[in-house]
Amino acid sequence: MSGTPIKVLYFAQVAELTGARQELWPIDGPLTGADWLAQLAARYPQLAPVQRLKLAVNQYHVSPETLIQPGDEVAVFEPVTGG
Amino acid sequence: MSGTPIKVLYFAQVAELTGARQELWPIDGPLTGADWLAQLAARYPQLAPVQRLKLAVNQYHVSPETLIQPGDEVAVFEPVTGG
Amino acid sequence: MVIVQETDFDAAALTAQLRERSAGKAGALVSFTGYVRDYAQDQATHTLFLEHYPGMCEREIQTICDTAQSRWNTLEPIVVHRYGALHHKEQIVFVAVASAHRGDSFKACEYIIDALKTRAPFWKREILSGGKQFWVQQRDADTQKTDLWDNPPSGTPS
Amino acid sequence: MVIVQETDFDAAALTAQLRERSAGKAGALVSFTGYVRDYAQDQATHTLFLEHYPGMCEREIQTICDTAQSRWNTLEPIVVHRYGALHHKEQIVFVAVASAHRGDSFKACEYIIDALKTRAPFWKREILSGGKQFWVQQRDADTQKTDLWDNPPSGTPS
Repeated sequence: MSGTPIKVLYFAQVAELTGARQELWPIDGPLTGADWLAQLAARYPQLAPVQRLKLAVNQYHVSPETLIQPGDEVAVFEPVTGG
Repeated sequence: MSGTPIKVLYFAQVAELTGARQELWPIDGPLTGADWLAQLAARYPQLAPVQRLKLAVNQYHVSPETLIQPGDEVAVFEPVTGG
Repeated sequence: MVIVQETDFDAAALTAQLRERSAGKAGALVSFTGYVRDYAQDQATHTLFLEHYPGMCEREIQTICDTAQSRWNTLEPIVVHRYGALHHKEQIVFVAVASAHRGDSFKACEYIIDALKTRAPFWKREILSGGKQFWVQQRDADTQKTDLWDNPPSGTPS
Repeated sequence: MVIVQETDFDAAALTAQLRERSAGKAGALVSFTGYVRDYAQDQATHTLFLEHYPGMCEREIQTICDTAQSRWNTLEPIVVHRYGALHHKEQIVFVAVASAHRGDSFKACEYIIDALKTRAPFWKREILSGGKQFWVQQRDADTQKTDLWDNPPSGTPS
Protein backbone atom coordinates (compact mmCIF):
# COMPACT_ATOMS: atom_id res chain seq x y z
CA MET A 1 0.00 0.00 0.00
CA SER A 2 2.84 2.46 0.64
CA GLY A 3 3.97 4.80 -2.17
CA THR A 4 7.34 5.76 -3.56
CA PRO A 5 9.81 5.95 -0.69
CA ILE A 6 11.99 8.90 0.27
CA LYS A 7 15.71 8.37 0.72
CA VAL A 8 16.69 9.37 4.25
CA LEU A 9 20.25 10.29 5.21
CA TYR A 10 21.44 10.52 8.82
CA PHE A 11 24.54 12.47 9.82
CA ALA A 12 26.85 12.76 12.80
CA GLN A 13 25.15 12.24 16.18
CA VAL A 14 21.83 11.46 14.51
CA ALA A 15 23.46 8.61 12.58
CA GLU A 16 25.01 7.30 15.78
CA LEU A 17 21.66 7.29 17.58
CA THR A 18 19.66 5.69 14.76
CA GLY A 19 22.44 3.22 14.06
CA ALA A 20 21.94 3.87 10.33
CA ARG A 21 23.47 6.21 7.79
CA GLN A 22 20.67 5.90 5.24
CA GLU A 23 17.45 4.07 4.60
CA LEU A 24 14.45 4.09 2.29
CA TRP A 25 11.27 5.32 3.97
CA PRO A 26 7.91 4.78 2.27
CA ILE A 27 5.45 7.69 2.41
CA ASP A 28 1.84 7.75 1.16
CA GLY A 29 2.14 11.15 -0.44
CA PRO A 30 3.46 14.66 0.22
CA LEU A 31 3.80 15.57 3.90
CA THR A 32 5.41 18.42 5.80
CA GLY A 33 8.85 18.14 7.34
CA ALA A 34 7.23 18.52 10.77
CA ASP A 35 4.87 15.60 10.12
CA TRP A 36 7.70 13.44 8.90
CA LEU A 37 9.85 14.38 11.93
CA ALA A 38 6.98 13.10 14.10
CA GLN A 39 7.17 9.72 12.29
CA LEU A 40 10.95 9.75 12.79
CA ALA A 41 10.58 10.43 16.53
CA ALA A 42 8.11 7.52 16.80
CA ARG A 43 10.48 5.10 15.10
CA TYR A 44 13.62 6.31 16.92
CA PRO A 45 12.72 7.35 20.47
CA GLN A 46 16.45 7.47 21.18
CA LEU A 47 16.52 10.79 19.21
CA ALA A 48 14.46 12.49 21.94
CA PRO A 49 17.46 13.99 23.77
CA VAL A 50 18.62 15.78 20.60
CA GLN A 51 17.49 19.37 21.07
CA ARG A 52 17.52 20.63 17.50
CA LEU A 53 16.96 18.49 14.42
CA LYS A 54 17.44 20.15 11.04
CA LEU A 55 16.21 18.97 7.66
CA ALA A 56 17.57 19.25 4.16
CA VAL A 57 15.48 18.19 1.17
CA ASN A 58 17.32 17.39 -2.05
CA GLN A 59 20.41 19.03 -0.54
CA TYR A 60 18.76 22.35 0.41
CA HIS A 61 18.10 23.48 3.96
CA VAL A 62 14.34 23.61 4.56
CA SER A 63 11.99 24.66 7.34
CA PRO A 64 9.57 22.20 8.99
CA GLU A 65 6.70 23.64 6.91
CA THR A 66 8.30 22.47 3.65
CA LEU A 67 6.53 19.66 1.84
CA ILE A 68 8.44 16.42 1.35
CA GLN A 69 7.53 14.63 -1.87
CA PRO A 70 7.85 10.92 -2.66
CA GLY A 71 11.30 10.27 -4.14
CA ASP A 72 12.96 13.16 -2.29
CA GLU A 73 16.34 12.87 -0.60
CA VAL A 74 15.79 13.94 3.01
CA ALA A 75 18.71 14.53 5.35
CA VAL A 76 18.39 14.83 9.14
CA PHE A 77 21.09 16.37 11.30
CA GLU A 78 21.96 18.64 14.19
CA PRO A 79 22.94 22.27 13.43
CA VAL A 80 26.14 22.29 11.37
CA THR A 81 29.54 23.01 12.92
CA GLY A 82 32.03 23.31 10.05
CA GLY A 83 34.51 26.07 9.33
CA MET B 1 73.26 84.75 16.48
CA SER B 2 71.11 81.71 15.50
CA GLY B 3 70.66 78.86 17.99
CA THR B 4 70.91 75.11 17.70
CA PRO B 5 69.52 74.07 14.33
CA ILE B 6 66.76 71.60 13.65
CA LYS B 7 67.38 68.79 11.20
CA VAL B 8 64.82 69.00 8.41
CA LEU B 9 63.92 66.00 6.23
CA TYR B 10 61.99 66.29 2.95
CA PHE B 11 60.14 63.38 1.41
CA ALA B 12 58.62 62.49 -1.94
CA GLN B 13 57.16 65.45 -3.86
CA VAL B 14 58.33 67.89 -1.21
CA ALA B 15 61.93 66.71 -1.70
CA GLU B 16 61.56 67.09 -5.47
CA LEU B 17 60.31 70.65 -5.12
CA THR B 18 62.90 71.80 -2.58
CA GLY B 19 65.67 70.00 -4.43
CA ALA B 20 66.96 68.73 -1.09
CA ARG B 21 66.41 65.63 1.01
CA GLN B 22 67.68 67.13 4.25
CA GLU B 23 69.25 70.25 5.65
CA LEU B 24 70.09 71.91 8.97
CA TRP B 25 67.84 74.86 9.77
CA PRO B 26 68.80 77.25 12.59
CA ILE B 27 65.99 78.41 14.89
CA ASP B 28 66.20 80.96 17.68
CA GLY B 29 64.16 78.89 20.10
CA PRO B 30 60.94 76.88 20.30
CA LEU B 31 58.34 77.74 17.70
CA THR B 32 55.11 76.15 16.54
CA GLY B 33 54.92 73.92 13.51
CA ALA B 34 52.69 76.52 11.85
CA ASP B 35 55.26 79.28 12.39
CA TRP B 36 58.03 77.10 11.02
CA LEU B 37 55.90 76.13 8.00
CA ALA B 38 55.59 79.87 7.28
CA GLN B 39 59.38 80.14 7.24
CA LEU B 40 59.52 77.11 4.94
CA ALA B 41 56.99 78.65 2.55
CA ALA B 42 59.06 81.83 2.44
CA ARG B 43 62.26 80.00 1.59
CA TYR B 44 60.65 77.61 -0.92
CA PRO B 45 57.84 79.43 -2.78
CA GLN B 46 57.78 76.46 -5.16
CA LEU B 47 55.95 74.52 -2.40
CA ALA B 48 52.91 76.80 -2.78
CA PRO B 49 50.99 74.42 -5.12
CA VAL B 50 51.21 71.58 -2.55
CA GLN B 51 47.80 71.52 -0.92
CA ARG B 52 48.53 69.67 2.30
CA LEU B 53 51.88 69.66 4.10
CA LYS B 54 52.22 67.35 7.09
CA LEU B 55 54.84 67.46 9.84
CA ALA B 56 56.52 64.82 11.94
CA VAL B 57 58.74 65.80 14.87
CA ASN B 58 61.24 63.23 16.09
CA GLN B 59 59.39 60.62 14.01
CA TYR B 60 55.92 61.28 15.44
CA HIS B 61 53.07 62.86 13.50
CA VAL B 62 52.26 66.27 14.98
CA SER B 63 49.68 68.98 14.48
CA PRO B 64 50.68 72.56 13.47
CA GLU B 65 50.23 73.73 17.09
CA THR B 66 53.04 71.48 18.32
CA LEU B 67 56.21 73.24 19.48
CA ILE B 68 59.40 72.51 17.60
CA GLN B 69 62.50 72.61 19.83
CA PRO B 70 66.11 73.28 18.81
CA GLY B 71 67.76 69.97 17.93
CA ASP B 72 64.52 68.31 16.80
CA GLU B 73 64.26 66.18 13.67
CA VAL B 74 61.47 67.72 11.62
CA ALA B 75 60.05 65.93 8.58
CA VAL B 76 57.84 67.59 5.96
CA PHE B 77 55.70 65.61 3.55
CA GLU B 78 52.39 65.23 1.81
CA PRO B 79 49.78 62.87 3.32
CA VAL B 80 51.14 59.32 3.27
CA THR B 81 50.09 56.79 0.64
CA GLY B 82 51.55 53.44 1.70
CA GLY B 83 49.85 50.10 2.10
CA MET C 1 36.31 27.69 -6.92
CA VAL C 2 34.99 25.40 -4.21
CA ILE C 3 36.83 22.25 -3.16
CA VAL C 4 35.85 19.78 -0.43
CA GLN C 5 38.54 17.20 0.13
CA GLU C 6 40.07 14.90 2.73
CA THR C 7 43.73 15.70 2.01
CA ASP C 8 45.58 18.80 3.15
CA PHE C 9 45.76 21.84 0.85
CA ASP C 10 48.55 24.24 -0.12
CA ALA C 11 47.32 27.70 0.90
CA ALA C 12 50.35 29.36 -0.73
CA ALA C 13 49.68 27.71 -4.10
CA LEU C 14 46.00 28.61 -3.94
CA THR C 15 46.88 32.21 -3.10
CA ALA C 16 49.33 32.34 -6.00
CA GLN C 17 46.62 31.00 -8.30
CA LEU C 18 44.21 33.73 -7.22
CA ARG C 19 46.89 36.41 -7.71
CA GLU C 20 47.64 35.06 -11.17
CA ARG C 21 43.97 35.08 -12.07
CA SER C 22 43.59 38.67 -10.85
CA ALA C 23 46.33 39.88 -13.23
CA GLY C 24 46.72 43.62 -12.64
CA LYS C 25 43.04 44.12 -11.78
CA ALA C 26 43.17 43.34 -8.06
CA GLY C 27 45.44 44.95 -5.51
CA ALA C 28 44.04 43.36 -2.36
CA LEU C 29 43.89 39.75 -1.26
CA VAL C 30 42.39 38.64 2.04
CA SER C 31 42.57 35.06 3.19
CA PHE C 32 41.23 33.20 6.17
CA THR C 33 42.65 29.91 7.39
CA GLY C 34 40.94 27.92 10.09
CA TYR C 35 42.98 25.22 11.78
CA VAL C 36 42.63 22.77 14.63
CA ARG C 37 43.13 24.35 18.01
CA ASP C 38 42.65 23.01 21.51
CA TYR C 39 38.99 22.72 22.40
CA ALA C 40 39.58 24.70 25.56
CA GLN C 41 42.52 25.98 27.52
CA ASP C 42 42.51 22.91 29.77
CA GLN C 43 41.22 20.44 27.16
CA ALA C 44 43.83 19.68 24.52
CA THR C 45 42.44 18.40 21.24
CA HIS C 46 44.01 15.24 19.89
CA THR C 47 41.92 14.80 16.74
CA LEU C 48 39.07 16.69 15.19
CA PHE C 49 36.87 14.45 13.07
CA LEU C 50 34.81 16.20 10.39
CA GLU C 51 31.81 14.46 8.92
CA HIS C 52 30.19 16.02 5.86
CA TYR C 53 27.33 15.71 3.39
CA PRO C 54 28.99 15.25 -0.01
CA GLY C 55 27.38 17.26 -2.77
CA MET C 56 25.35 19.52 -0.51
CA CYS C 57 28.57 20.92 0.99
CA GLU C 58 29.90 21.99 -2.38
CA ARG C 59 26.56 23.40 -3.52
CA GLU C 60 25.93 25.32 -0.31
CA ILE C 61 29.42 26.87 -0.30
CA GLN C 62 29.11 27.78 -3.98
CA THR C 63 25.85 29.59 -3.24
CA ILE C 64 27.56 31.49 -0.42
CA CYS C 65 30.40 32.50 -2.78
CA ASP C 66 27.92 33.62 -5.45
CA THR C 67 26.12 35.76 -2.88
CA ALA C 68 29.43 37.30 -1.76
CA GLN C 69 30.32 38.15 -5.38
CA SER C 70 26.92 39.73 -5.94
CA ARG C 71 27.25 41.89 -2.81
CA TRP C 72 30.86 43.03 -3.14
CA ASN C 73 33.12 43.77 -6.06
CA THR C 74 35.49 40.79 -5.98
CA LEU C 75 36.94 38.13 -8.20
CA GLU C 76 35.61 34.58 -7.84
CA PRO C 77 36.62 33.43 -4.32
CA ILE C 78 38.53 30.26 -3.50
CA VAL C 79 37.20 28.03 -0.72
CA VAL C 80 38.71 24.72 0.36
CA HIS C 81 37.24 22.70 3.23
CA ARG C 82 38.56 19.41 4.51
CA TYR C 83 36.77 16.46 6.08
CA GLY C 84 37.90 13.32 7.91
CA ALA C 85 40.34 13.02 10.79
CA LEU C 86 42.37 16.20 11.33
CA HIS C 87 45.10 16.44 13.89
CA HIS C 88 46.20 19.21 16.18
CA LYS C 89 47.31 22.36 14.27
CA GLU C 90 46.26 20.98 10.86
CA GLN C 91 44.41 23.22 8.42
CA ILE C 92 40.62 22.79 8.21
CA VAL C 93 39.35 25.50 5.91
CA PHE C 94 40.72 28.20 3.61
CA VAL C 95 38.92 31.19 2.09
CA ALA C 96 40.65 33.66 -0.21
CA VAL C 97 39.16 36.70 -1.93
CA ALA C 98 40.81 39.26 -4.21
CA SER C 99 39.47 42.67 -5.20
CA ALA C 100 40.57 46.05 -6.47
CA HIS C 101 39.79 47.71 -3.12
CA ARG C 102 40.58 46.02 0.17
CA GLY C 103 37.24 46.64 1.88
CA ASP C 104 35.44 44.34 -0.56
CA SER C 105 37.86 41.48 0.09
CA PHE C 106 37.65 41.82 3.88
CA LYS C 107 33.85 41.85 3.88
CA ALA C 108 33.42 39.04 1.34
CA CYS C 109 35.97 36.81 3.08
CA GLU C 110 34.41 37.24 6.52
CA TYR C 111 30.90 36.82 5.13
CA ILE C 112 31.87 33.56 3.43
CA ILE C 113 33.35 31.96 6.54
CA ASP C 114 30.50 33.23 8.75
CA ALA C 115 27.85 31.87 6.38
CA LEU C 116 29.74 28.61 5.85
CA LYS C 117 29.79 27.98 9.61
CA THR C 118 26.02 28.11 9.83
CA ARG C 119 25.05 26.59 6.48
CA ALA C 120 27.64 24.17 5.06
CA PRO C 121 26.77 20.64 6.23
CA PHE C 122 29.85 19.66 8.25
CA TRP C 123 29.84 18.30 11.79
CA LYS C 124 32.83 18.29 14.12
CA ARG C 125 33.60 15.55 16.59
CA GLU C 126 36.22 16.44 19.21
CA ILE C 127 38.54 13.71 20.40
CA LEU C 128 40.45 15.17 23.35
CA SER C 129 43.92 14.04 24.29
CA GLY C 130 42.44 12.50 27.46
CA GLY C 131 40.25 10.26 25.28
CA LYS C 132 36.92 12.04 25.83
CA GLN C 133 34.84 12.36 22.64
CA PHE C 134 31.78 14.44 21.76
CA TRP C 135 30.01 16.18 18.89
CA VAL C 136 30.59 19.92 18.89
CA GLN C 137 27.42 21.97 19.34
CA GLN C 138 26.71 25.02 17.17
CA ARG C 139 27.37 28.30 18.97
CA ASP C 140 24.51 30.78 19.09
CA ALA C 141 27.09 33.51 18.44
CA ASP C 142 27.75 31.99 15.00
CA THR C 143 24.09 32.05 13.96
CA GLN C 144 23.71 35.58 15.25
CA LYS C 145 26.79 36.70 13.32
CA THR C 146 25.38 35.31 10.07
CA ASP C 147 22.03 36.98 10.74
CA LEU C 148 23.82 40.31 11.08
CA TRP C 149 25.07 40.09 7.48
CA ASP C 150 21.50 39.77 6.23
CA ASN C 151 19.91 42.21 8.67
CA PRO C 152 22.54 44.80 9.58
CA PRO C 153 21.61 47.15 12.42
CA SER C 154 20.74 50.66 11.26
CA GLY C 155 23.67 53.04 11.13
CA THR C 156 26.21 50.40 10.16
CA PRO C 157 28.55 51.40 7.31
CA SER C 158 28.28 49.01 4.36
CA MET D 1 56.85 41.58 14.23
CA VAL D 2 57.31 44.56 11.93
CA ILE D 3 59.66 44.46 8.94
CA VAL D 4 60.28 47.21 6.39
CA GLN D 5 62.47 45.98 3.57
CA GLU D 6 63.27 46.48 -0.11
CA THR D 7 63.32 42.80 -1.10
CA ASP D 8 60.28 40.63 -1.68
CA PHE D 9 58.86 38.54 1.17
CA ASP D 10 57.60 34.97 1.45
CA ALA D 11 53.99 35.26 2.66
CA ALA D 12 53.71 31.48 3.02
CA ALA D 13 56.78 31.26 5.28
CA LEU D 14 55.53 34.16 7.39
CA THR D 15 52.13 32.54 7.72
CA ALA D 16 53.73 29.26 8.74
CA GLN D 17 55.77 31.11 11.34
CA LEU D 18 52.65 32.67 12.83
CA ARG D 19 50.87 29.31 12.89
CA GLU D 20 53.86 27.74 14.62
CA ARG D 21 53.91 30.52 17.21
CA SER D 22 50.20 30.12 17.86
CA ALA D 23 50.64 26.42 18.77
CA GLY D 24 47.18 25.06 19.61
CA LYS D 25 45.96 28.39 21.01
CA ALA D 26 44.75 30.03 17.80
CA GLY D 27 42.32 28.53 15.34
CA ALA D 28 41.93 31.50 13.00
CA LEU D 29 44.44 33.29 10.82
CA VAL D 30 43.56 36.24 8.61
CA SER D 31 46.05 37.74 6.23
CA PHE D 32 45.99 40.70 3.89
CA THR D 33 48.33 41.07 0.95
CA GLY D 34 48.49 44.27 -1.04
CA TYR D 35 50.13 44.09 -4.43
CA VAL D 36 50.74 46.34 -7.40
CA ARG D 37 47.71 46.73 -9.62
CA ASP D 38 47.04 48.96 -12.59
CA TYR D 39 46.47 52.54 -11.51
CA ALA D 40 43.23 52.61 -13.46
CA GLN D 41 41.43 50.43 -15.95
CA ASP D 42 42.92 52.37 -18.88
CA GLN D 43 46.21 53.29 -17.19
CA ALA D 44 48.47 50.27 -16.80
CA THR D 45 51.09 50.58 -14.10
CA HIS D 46 54.65 49.78 -15.12
CA THR D 47 56.41 50.47 -11.82
CA LEU D 48 55.30 51.64 -8.43
CA PHE D 49 58.06 53.46 -6.56
CA LEU D 50 57.71 53.56 -2.79
CA GLU D 51 59.65 56.13 -0.82
CA HIS D 52 59.72 55.79 2.96
CA TYR D 53 60.95 57.37 6.17
CA PRO D 54 63.24 54.76 7.75
CA GLY D 55 62.75 54.37 11.48
CA MET D 56 59.48 56.24 11.67
CA CYS D 57 57.83 53.61 9.45
CA GLU D 58 58.77 50.77 11.77
CA ARG D 59 57.82 52.71 14.90
CA GLU D 60 54.48 53.87 13.53
CA ILE D 61 53.50 50.37 12.35
CA GLN D 62 54.56 48.88 15.68
CA THR D 63 52.30 51.35 17.49
CA ILE D 64 49.42 50.36 15.22
CA CYS D 65 50.05 46.66 15.97
CA ASP D 66 50.19 47.35 19.71
CA THR D 67 46.87 49.18 19.51
CA ALA D 68 45.32 46.27 17.60
CA GLN D 69 46.51 43.79 20.22
CA SER D 70 45.11 45.94 23.01
CA ARG D 71 41.71 46.17 21.31
CA TRP D 72 41.27 42.57 20.18
CA ASN D 73 42.35 39.23 21.56
CA THR D 74 45.09 38.25 19.11
CA LEU D 75 48.66 37.02 19.01
CA GLU D 76 51.36 39.49 18.02
CA PRO D 77 50.66 40.41 14.36
CA ILE D 78 53.15 40.17 11.51
CA VAL D 79 53.51 43.16 9.18
CA VAL D 80 55.93 43.40 6.27
CA HIS D 81 56.05 46.47 4.03
CA ARG D 82 58.36 46.96 1.07
CA TYR D 83 59.89 50.11 -0.37
CA GLY D 84 61.76 50.93 -3.57
CA ALA D 85 60.80 50.08 -7.15
CA LEU D 86 58.02 47.47 -7.35
CA HIS D 87 56.78 46.08 -10.60
CA HIS D 88 53.35 45.10 -11.80
CA LYS D 89 51.76 42.33 -9.67
CA GLU D 90 54.56 42.36 -7.08
CA GLN D 91 53.71 42.22 -3.39
CA ILE D 92 53.79 45.51 -1.47
CA VAL D 93 52.52 44.77 2.01
CA PHE D 94 51.52 41.80 4.14
CA VAL D 95 49.55 41.75 7.39
CA ALA D 96 48.79 38.52 9.27
CA VAL D 97 46.90 38.09 12.53
CA ALA D 98 46.04 34.91 14.44
CA SER D 99 43.50 34.53 17.22
CA ALA D 100 41.36 31.94 18.99
CA HIS D 101 38.17 33.37 17.47
CA ARG D 102 38.01 34.55 13.88
CA GLY D 103 36.27 37.88 14.51
CA ASP D 104 39.30 39.23 16.39
CA SER D 105 41.66 38.38 13.52
CA PHE D 106 39.42 39.93 10.87
CA LYS D 107 39.00 43.16 12.83
CA ALA D 108 42.65 43.49 13.87
CA CYS D 109 43.94 42.76 10.36
CA GLU D 110 41.64 45.29 8.70
CA TYR D 111 42.36 47.89 11.37
CA ILE D 112 46.12 47.49 10.89
CA ILE D 113 46.05 47.98 7.12
CA ASP D 114 43.55 50.85 7.39
CA ALA D 115 45.64 52.65 10.01
CA LEU D 116 48.89 51.92 8.18
CA LYS D 117 47.52 53.57 5.03
CA THR D 118 46.93 56.84 6.82
CA ARG D 119 49.84 56.87 9.27
CA ALA D 120 52.89 54.91 8.09
CA PRO D 121 55.23 57.31 6.23
CA PHE D 122 55.35 55.79 2.75
CA TRP D 123 54.73 57.66 -0.49
CA LYS D 124 53.84 56.03 -3.80
CA ARG D 125 54.99 57.27 -7.17
CA GLU D 126 53.17 55.77 -10.14
CA ILE D 127 55.14 55.17 -13.32
CA LEU D 128 52.59 54.20 -15.96
CA SER D 129 53.41 51.98 -18.91
CA GLY D 130 52.95 55.01 -21.18
CA GLY D 131 55.75 56.80 -19.31
CA LYS D 132 53.63 59.26 -17.32
CA GLN D 133 54.77 59.67 -13.70
CA PHE D 134 53.13 61.24 -10.64
CA TRP D 135 52.94 61.02 -6.85
CA VAL D 136 49.78 59.28 -5.68
CA GLN D 137 47.48 61.48 -3.59
CA GLN D 138 45.88 60.20 -0.38
CA ARG D 139 42.24 59.24 -0.81
CA ASP D 140 39.75 60.87 1.54
CA ALA D 141 38.02 57.50 1.79
CA ASP D 142 41.13 56.10 3.50
CA THR D 143 41.22 58.78 6.17
CA GLN D 144 37.49 58.44 6.78
CA LYS D 145 37.85 54.66 7.13
CA THR D 146 40.53 55.05 9.79
CA ASP D 147 38.42 57.63 11.63
CA LEU D 148 35.57 55.10 11.77
CA TRP D 149 37.74 52.68 13.80
CA ASP D 150 38.26 55.33 16.45
CA ASN D 151 34.75 56.81 16.35
CA PRO D 152 32.35 54.05 15.33
CA PRO D 153 28.80 55.15 14.55
CA SER D 154 26.30 54.23 17.26
CA GLY D 155 24.65 50.85 16.80
CA THR D 156 27.70 49.21 15.24
CA PRO D 157 28.48 45.74 16.59
CA SER D 158 31.98 45.62 18.08
